Amino acid sequence: MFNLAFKNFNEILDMGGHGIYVWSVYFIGISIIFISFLIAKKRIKEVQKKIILKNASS
Amino acid sequence: MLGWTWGLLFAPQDAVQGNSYRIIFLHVPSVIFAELVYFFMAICALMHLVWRVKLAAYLIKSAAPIGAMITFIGLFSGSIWGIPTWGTWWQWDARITSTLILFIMYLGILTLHGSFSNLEKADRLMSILVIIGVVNIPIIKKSVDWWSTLHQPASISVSGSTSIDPSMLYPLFISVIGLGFTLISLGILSSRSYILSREKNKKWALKHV
Amino acid sequence: MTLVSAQNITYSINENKLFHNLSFGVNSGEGLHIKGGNGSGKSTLLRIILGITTPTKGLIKRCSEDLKISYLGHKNAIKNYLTPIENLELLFNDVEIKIAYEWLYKFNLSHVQDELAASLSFGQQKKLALIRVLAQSPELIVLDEPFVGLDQTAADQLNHFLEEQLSEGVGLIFTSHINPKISCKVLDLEAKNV
Amino acid sequence: MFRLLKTESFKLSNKLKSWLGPLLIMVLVLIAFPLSIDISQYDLEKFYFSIIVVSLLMTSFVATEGMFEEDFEDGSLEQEFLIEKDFYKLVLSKIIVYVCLIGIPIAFIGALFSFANGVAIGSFAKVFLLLILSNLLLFNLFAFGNALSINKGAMLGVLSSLPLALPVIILLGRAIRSIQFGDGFSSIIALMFGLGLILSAMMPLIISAALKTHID
Repeated sequence: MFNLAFKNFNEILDMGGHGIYVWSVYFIGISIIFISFLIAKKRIKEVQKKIILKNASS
Repeated sequence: MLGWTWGLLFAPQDAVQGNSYRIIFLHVPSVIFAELVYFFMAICALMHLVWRVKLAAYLIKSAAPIGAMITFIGLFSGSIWGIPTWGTWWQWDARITSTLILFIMYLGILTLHGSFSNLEKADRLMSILVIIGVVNIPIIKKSVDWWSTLHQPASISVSGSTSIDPSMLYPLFISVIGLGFTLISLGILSSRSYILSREKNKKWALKHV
Repeated sequence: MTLVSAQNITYSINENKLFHNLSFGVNSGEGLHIKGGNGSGKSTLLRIILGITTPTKGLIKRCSEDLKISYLGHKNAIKNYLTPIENLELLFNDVEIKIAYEWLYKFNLSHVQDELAASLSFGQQKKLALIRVLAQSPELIVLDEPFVGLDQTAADQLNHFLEEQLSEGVGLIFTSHINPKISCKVLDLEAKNV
Repeated sequence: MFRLLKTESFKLSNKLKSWLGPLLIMVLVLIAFPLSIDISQYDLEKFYFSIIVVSLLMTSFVATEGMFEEDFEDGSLEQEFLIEKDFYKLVLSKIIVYVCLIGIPIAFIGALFSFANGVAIGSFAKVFLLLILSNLLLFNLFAFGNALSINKGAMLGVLSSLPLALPVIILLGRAIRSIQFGDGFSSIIALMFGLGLILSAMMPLIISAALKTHID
């Protein structure tokens, strides 16, 4: 069950001709998730900056 | 937590037989969560309207983009999957149509909330829309089923193409859980920023900088 | 008799406090003038008294549930595509409309009564809206900036009519940035705010 | 209630643009469509119904636009709130008036055109009934969309509530097939009638909550 399904690295990339589809889906899907993580983190930083500025000025 | 969930997501890929079916490990979990996120939002909307819980509205607002994102991934991976297996990237099948409608609803909720300057009004109207929307989803699912049986009785069912073999089922199961944790952590992150930005005038906000 | 009383009204919008712990009351035959600069929340306070806006904290008490209130806000609720007469007919039945006609005459609007409301000037539209308010024979009149847009004669007329109403035992709450000639209590929002 | 019905029908009948516009659009689309394709090449009768369905969607979209917007802009909503304390009656009478003054003529036009394009004369009444019912459903839903975003114009709210209208369209498509093939029509009509009743009772509640939030 935990054996690798493919013999070598090229086969993993190719996947019997379907490699393009599989890897592009995973690449795009995972990068979307990753980017949304980055955006969320950036938002937190922006809000924190705003709060600090507000409290500094008042 | 992050690294752990990512590890879970990647690991099952190697352990499985099959070629383009590998998309299933991204496709199925994302479609499952596309709906779960909506139900979560609906519960929050109910809480907001009935008990006036402010936090519930904040959660809806921060969950909606995530829902839209995951629905988009589901649709997108499904359509790419369709190219090698069905020969077409889009089909007016019952499930696809209803998922597309779900995606449109997420976008609608977001635009509606974005169009108000008074945020409390925006919260309340958004909750109303979310609740009406949750009534709509089962109706859409059913009516699309009736409709598509008329148009294309031999349409390919997405679930039917999966043979339930343990070597595929376990990784699928794990990847569902993995994506779940990923989304929860993403949700926590984005709701944290949103709550902070809404409550930035309160004194406690300063402590969390 | 106290028509409306407010107890500890606090209102905040997007977490910004507009006013804090306001308390006042209006008896029948009594006027209340709400003063304050731009953005001090005069209109919002009126809408809270009317029950349109819900205050963040506090209570509005009315003497009875079906207290007859007539209100004129920034928006004058006049349909542009109808004539003044038709506008009044939308609201009143056959008996009340006669009173409204008298008001049309008193406010010097009879000569335009069959033109479309869109062709009336701002002041004339304001007068028409005021007629709607006055002809409802209310127990409490709530006006938001009633003197804006009226010429001197019309403003004097309005002063006179409002005093008449007050002497008949009608309550009056209004906002204005100029001091009117009506004798009444004054609530200064900015003074209270500080 | 009677006062509101009278007021609303008086207002609508005085707004030429609001009730004549949708009717003209309906007629225009139904005429323009056969002109724009090569009839000899396609079998128009087969899909003329779907044109009717789409133009029905469009016209109810146009007809309900500004349903509450005008009253919101000029402050009539606030006045109404002071009199009635909620908007249930107002919304209900508005929908009734709109269905009577715009919905029924539109349904009549649609039925007329469908029967001019190859539907048996016997099913004229069926089509008419069907279109009235779907108009009732669509007006309810679009009224909700309108109420969601009266401060920003009807467009946005209706767009965000557009998915709500899709089951109606799907149901309508199915009913039309059943007219063509002649089976199961009465059950669909019954379903639509039931849905129409439920929606007409529930929607004003929801809409009045939305309107209340807006004037708040």
